[in-house]
Parts: sequence; C-alpha cells; structure tokens
Amino acid sequence: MAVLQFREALRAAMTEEMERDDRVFLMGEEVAEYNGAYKVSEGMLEKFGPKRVIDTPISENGFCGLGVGAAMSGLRPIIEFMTFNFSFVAIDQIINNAAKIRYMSGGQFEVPIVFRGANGAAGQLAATHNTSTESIYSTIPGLKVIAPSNPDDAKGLLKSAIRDNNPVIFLESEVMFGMKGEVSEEEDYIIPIGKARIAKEGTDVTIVAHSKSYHIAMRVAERLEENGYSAEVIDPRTIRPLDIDTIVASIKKTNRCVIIDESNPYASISSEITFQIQDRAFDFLDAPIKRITAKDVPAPYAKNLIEYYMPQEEDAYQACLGVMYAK
Amino acid sequence: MAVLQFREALRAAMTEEMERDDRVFLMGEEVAEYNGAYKVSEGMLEKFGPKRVIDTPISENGFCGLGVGAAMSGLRPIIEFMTFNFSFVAIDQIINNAAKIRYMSGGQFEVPIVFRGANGAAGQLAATHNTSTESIYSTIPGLKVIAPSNPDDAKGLLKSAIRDNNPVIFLESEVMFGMKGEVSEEEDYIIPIGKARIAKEGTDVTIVAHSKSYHIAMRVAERLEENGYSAEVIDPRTIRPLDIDTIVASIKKTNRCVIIDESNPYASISSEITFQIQDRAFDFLDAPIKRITAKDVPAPYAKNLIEYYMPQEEDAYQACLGVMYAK
Amino acid sequence: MAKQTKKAPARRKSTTSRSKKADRKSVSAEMTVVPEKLSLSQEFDTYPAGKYTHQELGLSEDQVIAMYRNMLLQRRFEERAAQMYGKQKIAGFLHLYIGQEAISTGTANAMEIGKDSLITAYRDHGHALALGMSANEGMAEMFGKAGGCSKGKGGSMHFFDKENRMFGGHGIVGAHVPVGVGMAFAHKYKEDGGVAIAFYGDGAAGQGAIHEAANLMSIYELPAILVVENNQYAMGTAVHRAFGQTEFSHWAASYSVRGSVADGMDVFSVIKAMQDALAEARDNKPTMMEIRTYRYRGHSMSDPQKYRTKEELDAKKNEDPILRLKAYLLEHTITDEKTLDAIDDDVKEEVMASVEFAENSPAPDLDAIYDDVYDSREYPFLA
Amino acid sequence: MAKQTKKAPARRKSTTSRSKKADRKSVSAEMTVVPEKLSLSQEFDTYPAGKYTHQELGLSEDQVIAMYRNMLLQRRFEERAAQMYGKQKIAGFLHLYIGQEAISTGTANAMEIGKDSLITAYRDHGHALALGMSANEGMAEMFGKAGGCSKGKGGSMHFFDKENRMFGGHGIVGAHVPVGVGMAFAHKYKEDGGVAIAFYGDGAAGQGAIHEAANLMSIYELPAILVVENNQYAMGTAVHRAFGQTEFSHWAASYSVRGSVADGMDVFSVIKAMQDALAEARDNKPTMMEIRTYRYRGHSMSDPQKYRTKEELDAKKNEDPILRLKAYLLEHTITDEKTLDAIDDDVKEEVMASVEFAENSPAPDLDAIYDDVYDSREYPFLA
Ligand SMILES: Cc1ncc(C[n+]2csc(CCOP(=O)(O)OP(=O)(O)O)c2C)c(N)n1
Ligand SMILES: Cc1ncc(C[n+]2csc(CCOP(=O)(O)OP(=O)(O)O)c2C)c(N)n1
Ligand SMILES: [Mg+2]
Ligand SMILES: [Mg+2]
Repeated sequence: MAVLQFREALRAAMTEEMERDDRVFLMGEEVAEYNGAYKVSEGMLEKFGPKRVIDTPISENGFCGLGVGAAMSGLRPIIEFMTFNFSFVAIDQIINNAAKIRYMSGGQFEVPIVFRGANGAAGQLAATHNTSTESIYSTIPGLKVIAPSNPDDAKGLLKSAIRDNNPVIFLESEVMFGMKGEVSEEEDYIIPIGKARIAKEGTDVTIVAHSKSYHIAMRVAERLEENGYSAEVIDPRTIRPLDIDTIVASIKKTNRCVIIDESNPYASISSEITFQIQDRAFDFLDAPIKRITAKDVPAPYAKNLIEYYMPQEEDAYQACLGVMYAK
Repeated sequence: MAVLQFREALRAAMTEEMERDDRVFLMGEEVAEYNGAYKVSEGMLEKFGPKRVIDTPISENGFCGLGVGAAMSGLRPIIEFMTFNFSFVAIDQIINNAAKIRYMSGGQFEVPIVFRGANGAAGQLAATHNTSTESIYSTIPGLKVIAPSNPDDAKGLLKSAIRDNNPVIFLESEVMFGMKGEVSEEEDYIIPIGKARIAKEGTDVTIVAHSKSYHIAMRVAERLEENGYSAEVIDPRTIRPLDIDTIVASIKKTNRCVIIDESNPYASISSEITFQIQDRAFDFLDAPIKRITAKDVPAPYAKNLIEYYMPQEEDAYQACLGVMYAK
Repeated sequence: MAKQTKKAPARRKSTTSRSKKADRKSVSAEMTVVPEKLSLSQEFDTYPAGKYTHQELGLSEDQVIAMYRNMLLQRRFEERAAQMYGKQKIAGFLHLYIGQEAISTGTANAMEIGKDSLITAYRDHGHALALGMSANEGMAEMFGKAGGCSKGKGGSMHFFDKENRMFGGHGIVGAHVPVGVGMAFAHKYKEDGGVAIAFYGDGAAGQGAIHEAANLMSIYELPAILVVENNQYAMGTAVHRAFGQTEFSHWAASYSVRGSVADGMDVFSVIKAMQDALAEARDNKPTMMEIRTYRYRGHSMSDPQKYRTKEELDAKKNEDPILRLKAYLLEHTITDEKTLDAIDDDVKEEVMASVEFAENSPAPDLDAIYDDVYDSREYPFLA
Repeated sequence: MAKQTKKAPARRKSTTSRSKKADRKSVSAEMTVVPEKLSLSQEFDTYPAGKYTHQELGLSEDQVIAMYRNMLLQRRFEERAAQMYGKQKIAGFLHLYIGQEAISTGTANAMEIGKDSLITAYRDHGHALALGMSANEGMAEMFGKAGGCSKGKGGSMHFFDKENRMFGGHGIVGAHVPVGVGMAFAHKYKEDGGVAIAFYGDGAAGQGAIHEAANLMSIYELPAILVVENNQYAMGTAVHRAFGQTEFSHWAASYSVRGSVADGMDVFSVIKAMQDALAEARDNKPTMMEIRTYRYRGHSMSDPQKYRTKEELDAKKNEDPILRLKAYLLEHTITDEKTLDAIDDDVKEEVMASVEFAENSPAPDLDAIYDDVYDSREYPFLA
C-alpha cells in the first residue's frame, strides 16, 4: 500500500489510463499549463503534451459538447469541471447529449466520457459555489454517478470510469483533495462501478454515507462504539447505479438506518435510498429511516452559518440513538 | 363556473394579472406574433402590445437571465419555455441566479419571476423532448415548484405564482393544454401555493399524484371503487413546498400509499414523498409505499415503447391492491 | 456564366487579428495599449447562384444526374412522410427539409463520405439520405419500427447513421454544434484527415453554444465547418426579428476564422463553397459558412404559417433547387425529359417501397426499452 | 494632450448591417441573394491613455481629488483585506481588484448613481466602493458578519448594494451579463432614463451567455453597456490562449452595436469612454466596450502566478492607475504632496475603522440561515 493524497490517487488513475490507451485525453479549465486549479493534473501536461492535456476557455457548454462529439468519434475524453457548480451551464450537454445519444441512435453511437471535478460544499464560498449535484445527475437514466470518499476508492473507481463505455459523472471534493490514504499498489487496480463498500461492520444501526459524509459516519460509529452500540457503515461509492442489495442486507441485520448526505434534502439521494429500503425491507425496519443533510437553504458564507448548514455529526449521532430508541 | 381549456385558464390568469399590475410582462419564444407555440398566449400581443408580450430569439439562457435582471429591478416577468426540456440550457440562471440572489444579497434584492411552460412527456417526441423536470427543480432551495392537473388549479395557482415574490417554476403539459374543465368565475380567483387538494376522499389507500398522473389516479380510484375499495386521491399541486401534512393525515387514515409520477424514478418526487411519509407516519404504515413512475430509461420514440415507458394505469391499480394485500 | 478558377480563394483574415501562431505564453505590451484608431475589415468568400458549371467543379454528367436523383429522393420521401403523418403512421414532430435539398446533396458531393463527418439538427432527413441512408431505414424510423435507422428509438428528429458518419439528428436547438466541433477535434486527434461539418438553423444561431463552439474550433485550429442553413425563419420568427447582425458570415470576424456565403438554391454554389471550405479545413483552417435557403413547408406539421405571405412563398418557389437543377440538366443537354421522368418514377418507387418496408417492419419488442441505455443490459434498472 | 471635443462620436455601424428599424415582418428578397462581393468594415471608438484632461471631461478639481481618494480607498481596503485573509478573518475566495481601480472609479464618475445600474463578477470590491458602499459594510461582509452589506451571507464575491443600484457581485463566470441586460430592459420598460452597465472579465467572454446577452440588447435596443475588463488573464490563461479574436470591441460587429476601447490605467480614458457610451445608451443604443487593464495580484489568494514573468508584472506596475492620477494631480498643480499624504492617512483610517467595525459586528444568528431564502419565514423548510 502506498499513501497518497486524494488528488494524487486521481492523477495516478488518469495517468495510468492515459498510458494504457491513447484515446484517453484530459480537457478542462487550467488543467494543463496551470497544472490544475486544485493541482489534480499536476505534471500531466509535461508528461503527455498539449495534444492530450488541453486547456480550455471558460466555455463549459462548448467543451462538454466537444467531449461528447469526440467520444462519439471513438475517443475517451475526461472532462474536468473546475467544480461541479459550473456544470450547470453545461448540463444540457450532459443530460440531453451524453446521457441520451446512445439511446436515440439505437445503440449506434456510444459516449464513453468522464465528467469529473469537485462537488459539494467547500467552506465559505457562498451559495453558488457549494452545490451537491448528485441528486440531479443520478435522476438521469443513461448516466452513471460515482462519488468516492477516499484515495483508494478514488483511484480504483476513476480507472473504472475511464474504461466504462457510458458517460460517468465522477464527483470529487475540494476539501478532500489533500486527504491522505492508503492506496492499493496492485497493478491495474480496478474497483467495479456499482458496488458499495461495507466500511465497518455492525449490528445495531446502519449508517449510509458517501463522499465527505462518510467520514462523519465513521466518527459517529466510533462514538456509538464507545457507548456500547455497534453501527454498520456503508459507503455506496457509486450513487447510480446504487448497490441497494448491500444496503438492504445490512438493514435486515440492524433493522435501522440513518443516512448522512450533504446534499439539500428534497428529492435527493437520501430520499431515494429511503424509498428503496422501505420498498424491499419494510418488515425489517424497526424505526423510520432518518437523514442528516445540508439544510434546506442555499449555502451561506459566514463561518458559523456554513458550519451550521452542513450535516452535523452530533445530529447524526443523536439520530442513530433515536432510531435505536436509545434516548 | 365557466368551462375553459387548460391553455385558456393559463391565459386568463396571465391576462388578469397583467391587467392588474403593469410590471408583469410575458417573454419567450413565439409567444407574441405566433400567438404561442401551443397557443397559450393567443391574442395577448394584440391586447397588451409588444412592450409586454415579447418574442425572443432562441436564447433561453440569455432571456432567463434577462428575466432575473428585470425582476431584480422591480418588474415581474413571466418567462415561457416552449417546453421545460429546453430549460436545461438555462438552468444555471434558474439555480444559481433566480433561486439564490435573494439569499446572497442578504435579502436586498428579490426575484419575483415565473418560469412556465410544458413539462414532462408528450407522446412520440423521443428522449430529449420528454423530460419531467420537477425532481430537479424541487431539490433547489429558493425555488417554488407548481404542477397543476386541471384548468381550475392552473388558473388559481398561476395567479398566485405571478404575485409571489419568489421565483416559481410552473409546470404545464402539452397533452393537457386542450383539456377542458370547470374554472371558478370568482373575481380574482387565487389558490394558495403549498396546499394539496384532496380530490377524492377514501379510507383504504392513499394515491398521491400530480399533473397528468393525477388523472391516472382518478381512473384507478374509480376502478377500485367498482371493486369495493375506497381510495383517497391527493393532488399535491405544489411540489415545493410540499403539503405533507395533508398527505400524512390521509396516510394515518388509510395506512397505505401509492404514488404515481411520470418522472424518472431515481431521486424523484416519489422518493421524497416516501421519505417524508415514513418519517412522520412510520407507525401508521401497513405496507411499503409503492410508486408507479416512468421507466428508468430515456424516453423512446416508438408508439408502443413510449406508452410502455409511461406510468401504467394497470400497474397503479395492481399496486393499490398490493398495498391493501388484496391480491 | 463567369469562368471560375478551381483554387480555393486565399484565406482572408480580419486585418486586426493577430497571428494565432504567435507565442501564446506572455501578454505583449501591444495588447494593452489602446491605439488612436481601430477598425475591422474582413472580406468573405461568396458563391452566388448561377456562377458555376458542373465541369468547373469537376463533376461528371452522371454525377450531376445522380445529384438530381438524390434531391428528388429527399423531396418525394418527405412528401410521402407528410402523407403518412396525416395517416398517423408517423407521429411526434415532423420537420420537412423541402426546399433545402441542394444543401444536403451539394455537401454530400463535396465531402468524402465515410471519412468526413456530419451532424445536424432535427430537420435531418435530407442530410441522412444524401449521405447514403436508405429510404427504408429512414421511413421505418419514423414509423417507430425496429428496422429504423435508430431501431425506432429516435424518430424523425434523430436519424443516425454511423456507417456514413452521420452523427444525428438532434432536437435541442444549437446543442449539437459543440458536438460537431468535438467530431472535428477527434479527426485532428486521430490524424485521419477527416473534416467535421455541423449544420444548424438561423434560429439556432441565437444559442450561446454556437459562440463557444466557433471560438473553440478557432483556437484549436480544427478541421471544422460550421454552417448556418439560413432558411429565413425559426418557426415563426423571421431572421431579422431575432438578430442584430443577420449577415451570419460576419460573425466569423469574432473568431478570426474564414467566413463564406453560399446560395442554397443552387447546388453548384453549395458544392463550390463546400469544396473550398473542406480544402481549408483539411489544412486545419475552419470556416463559418452561411447558406441562404428557404423552407417551403411549415416549421413542423402543425404550423399555420401566418408569419409569411403567399406571395413571398410563391416567389421563393420559383427558385426551387430541384427545378433549377432540372433546367440546368436540360439546358446543358446532359439529359432529356424522358430520362428525368424515369428517374422520378424510380424515386417514387423507392419511396413507396420504403413505406411498405416500414409497414412490414416489426414494432420494437417492449423489452427493447432497456436496450442501449447503457452498454450492458446488466445494469440494475429500477423497476 | 490633444484637444478633445465633448460630443460623443457618431455611432458607427458596420457597413453591411441593415437598419433594425426596417419592417421586421417579412423577409426581403435582398436577404436571400448571395452578392458577388461581401465585406465587413467597422470602426471603433478608441480612448487612448493620456488623451484627456479633467477640464475637457467637465470635472472639477475637487472631483478629481475625490476620484483619487476613492481609488486609493479601494487599494487600501483590499490590501487590508488580503492581510485579514492571512489572519483567517476572511475566508473562501478573495479576488483583488488592485490595478483596476480606474475602471470602477471612472465608471462611477460618469454614471448617475442611484439612477443607473451596475453589475459585475466576483472581483467586485472596487465597483461597490466606487458606487458608495461603505468600507464598513464591505469589510464586515468579508468577515461574515451581520453588519455586512449582504448580512454575511454573500462574502467577498457577493457585494450587493441596492441603494446604489449595485446588483452584485456574482460567482458564475459570465452568468450575470444577461442579468445586466435585464436591468437595462427594466430601465427601458419603466422609462426611468437609467442605463445598466455589466462588467465581466476577458475570460468570461468565452461563455455563450455573453453572445446571447449582446444579441438581446441589440434587438431590443436597450440602454445597456457591456464592458469586458480585459486584465489579460483568466486565472492562469492569457487572453490570446483562449480566444481566436482578442480585439473584443470587434465582437460588436456580430450584433450591429457600437464597439469601443478604453484604457483602464487612465481614469480619464475610462470616464470619456463611459460618458460617450452612456449618452448613446440613454438613446437606447447599446455599446460593447473593452477596457484594457491589468491585475497586479494573483487571481485569488492562492495563485502561484507562474503564468507571467516578473518583468511583465513590473512593466505593468509602471502604469499603475493610482500613481498615474497622482502624477496628474501634481503635474497640473491640482493639489500637493502634503494633501495627498493626508488623503492617504485618511483612507487608511477609514479602512482600519472598517476592520474594527467588522470585528465588532456580531456573527449572524444561526437562525438567520433561514432568512431571505424566501420572502417569508413561513416557508415550511425541511428539518
Ligand atoms: C433549446 C431549444 N429551444 C427551443 C426549441 C424549440 N424549437 C424547435 S425548432 C425551433 C426553431 C429553430 O429554427 P432554426 O434554427 O432556424 O431551424 P429551422 O427549423 O429553420 O430548420 C425551436 C424554437 C428547441 N428544440 N430547443
Ligand atoms: C462558469 C464558471 N466556470 C469557471 C469558474 C471558475 N473561475 C472563477 S474566476 C475564473 C477566471 C475568470 O477570468 P476573467 O473572466 O478574465 O476575470 P478576472 O478574474 O480576470 O477578473 C474562473 C475560471 C466559475 N466561477 N464559473
Ligand atoms: Mg430557420
Ligand atoms: Mg481576466
């Protein structure tokens, strides 16, 4: 195992895939000469040259469309959004073109493309720069949506995403780019898309959480452990398709579930996971499923407000106690 | 009561509000000289002149942004999307500007604007022209989302939307524009935003359905009635905010729920309604909540496929029997 | 008819644009100084109607006859489609290309089909047939049958034909144009010598996507041609109601690319304009082209067309590109009325056969609704 | 310095553009015919540095001194903000306007504040202070305090000031420009005589939103001015790496609007350019203006700035708009060093006081997180 930063794991995944397959290229704002706004692509221009590591103007709609056309033509673009907040100006290319062209063409054309970049809240950046987009993208058939919580998953899943023949939304995080973690040194390390990870086994309550929220879940599980409760933590890793089987199996054991997700709550991932659990494991549920999410408001700037806006560890802890009727 | 087509009810609402308040104007593609792609605005150019009924180029992002700026300046724009499928090229203006400017400016500026037009499936139009957008818009704090199922609600709610000081997404339907229905002749007929309508009272199962799906719900309820079951049908009318109190009160009576919605299922309205019901009425549920939605695929063109794609009345009927353990 | 040299006109750049080959790294002092005088002047290559003969363009007589047949096929195919729409065999939106056939046929003749790539909007039957899609596949697609080019999933607006590098058939106005630039990007990346041509309507020019696409093809120096088929209307909106600048070729100046204008009622004008633009593009010099044309039918099938007068329509019908080519064929004694009649019969038969093919083609299996969403049927769709 | 007439230059239209007042209803035959020759030529109004005196612009000496003070206030305010960022009193993104102050101050001086409207991107402190926002409100906003202009909800990127018709402070590159056109639309609709000015960066010019906004202001003949503050870089991307056409004024030809270019290092150039554009706009003739400037600091606080050389930066620092105005004030004996020192002291004090104000202003109540999402707190937020 090597210890890598999250950004290094992403870079390793892209580098390996670009070495393996010369149809893969990286395009986005400041990815080349600037080495990436968050240094994910540092050194890649030097390694692969300007043909394959390509700076763009600030024209997300244009270069996402370019990526779709290139993918239809047999290339395998990785399109970096500086952050996914900026994907809204290009979302038509993702929803109407990337996701639907295979279908509309009766399977003649495929769109093997990865849209990746930072997603979700990143501190005091205010309302337009703190949006969690997974609810929106995962409602769209034709897309796959991945949101890893640690460098190892980031590497294995990004490699899978690049090899996938479908459009993939790959959600990273500004505040996690510097996070270090062990990453498998296995040659050609691949994690299959659509498989959840049971991060911690337990028997009393299931906590489902992806990306940054996963780390809250682990802290909550620790606190519960200290207090004599055994929580199972599941990181779905892939949001669409969702590995509901793993989650349901856990619920059948614990009979309780708390979901932590930093998305705004309405019609979000937590809503969907809840639907699927109650649909498949209704008789196993001993308490309503609870969720701890970002507040139902735009993200504010002030330090105290944005902290309050985010899912609170304490709330999640209390919710776990609550579903166990332990308070 | 007058009998009006859905489109006439919408036109009446806009006309009355424009007569009442000269800050209100209508802008969109083909709304003026062409009298509206679906004739919703027929005659309005003649009545109000080109200052207030304004044709645009095909520049949704541009004219939605224009609407936001006009609203910030004290006007009250109604922006028509020919259909909401085309709102994706302008969604950044809705999500990042319309929904967030009040917040980001600390309440200094408000954005009283209505984005309206046809939403959802409309027959053999294939994947890009059949998208239900309510899941996406309702996840965004700062927006209100309305989707009436009949001319009366359309009139009363559109008038409310135009008077509302917040950005409102108002979802109509190509296939309902010609539908006739009784519309109140009450002067200044207003239906408050955020109140569900109990369309039919019943005791055995609650069916929640809005917009076109509401009509499926009513047919299902009739069939159930014929077979000795009493269904309560609730049309939420407003999607955000959701009148969960009315829904929960019904569940407490019927102990069962089926949701019909033509959105793609993942992270959709049906997911959210389910979360909220199980959260608040867990102990009252005698069966898992079921949903009948569009299939989890892009919309196909072929007649048999698009029919199969849509929520099926038979499936909804069977789901109702299922939750009543009546089959 | 004026004698015309075959060489592509030299590329004319706007007088104030800087060389893009210049060192892109640092900001030169010159860039920040405001000059005493600043003006823009750029010339555009124009291809007026009636200026070119088939010989000058290197076309054989057989080729010209084949072009005529192809244009007629598009026309008859769509006339029949309109009829089938009336019979409710075809549903949804049906946008006819009638009047614009010289553009598709001219382009296909200038292109290297199978090597170059093409993408267009929802008014796509003409381009598909010109590139070689069979009438059968097209008609069956509109009938929503399994034998359609897109297996009945796409309908009229979504004709795709991978073999002939026809990339669709797209319904979101303007959104396919950046995709076209991506196709050009791939040609350059793969160094396969191909050029990508993206067609869009005058109305689509209002979309920001066009601006972004044009700038991208300029800075990356792509083998791309952006072509606005200016048929004067976007649904009911006359072009001068929608744009401050209706000389679309002039927009090329905003991107320092070549601009040109062709006459879409004369297939030779289109061919010549395309030949030149293709030659430039193969040298990675993109073009923004306007082709002036006219749509004879309504926007779609339910258009009362109150936005134009019968006189205007009739005047334009006098320029019918098919009648024009027919007159040329006769005038230049390339062929005779009898042969032309035979062609017409032949085309009609092909179209009728396509209707029969479409009728007989099976509807897709219901289960096919889950095909081609992802590359694999293994995907766990929600029930 | 050349003598200069005060009259705005006549509006120059590109030679091939058609009158927009022409009957917009029908398509004229002329529009569909491809001419033998087609060329575009358009002149742009340029406002070189060093060409204008305050007298010629109708400015009193006191006004010029006030301008100097205002530019200095912006500079010191931001220097202090940078320091406070280092101390972690300010967080998130902090984009400094240092080097560009002549643009905000010049514009504010040409505008009728309270009647005209302004909108800009996230590099917004300078414009807010120039329009009259207090340093207190600005600093407190960046500190995330209840006393901030946006009650601590917006931060550095979202300075709003309704009273002075400052419409923000916007973080999505380019997306506020159509909003600016909407502000102009409202001025015309309400017939209040106001003009809306929308500033954006050179990088933002890559967004399709700019294209759509420019065309809309042209066809609706709005009292609008679109201004690209060309500071040569978008983050690390030099302007000539991002655009085929870097003469941004030339883009005006694509919309048949007036184009002009001013020098952002000379406040008088900015004022003159704005005065002319405002006069045109009050007559519903919009302008696309480029102002050439330079950003002295990094893009945001964490920018290693490897994309430019120290020499380039130093050369540009010689053109510092504040030093330039200072030299002008002394050269024209409008004031003396002592007075200027006093102004500097005064400004520093104002800025220090704003830091104190910000420190002492309370953090927002946690419950305020639900304020100003909707017009009413009655909204049933999800718990
Ligand atoms: C983004 C978007 N907005 C609106 C529409 C609806 N629409 C379909 S075709 C059309 C007119 C397009 O006109 P033009 O580009 O000139 O093409 P033409 O129909 O003349 O071939 C409009 C407004 C759409 N399909 N997509
Ligand atoms: C749509 C969008 N894409 C990307 C970004 C990230 N971003 C913020 S500022 C910036 C550079 C903008 O440069 P320019 O417009 O020249 O303005 P300047 O910073 O020079 O004032 C970028 C890429 C963004 N905020 N919004
Ligand atoms: Mg057209
Ligand atoms: Mg810049």
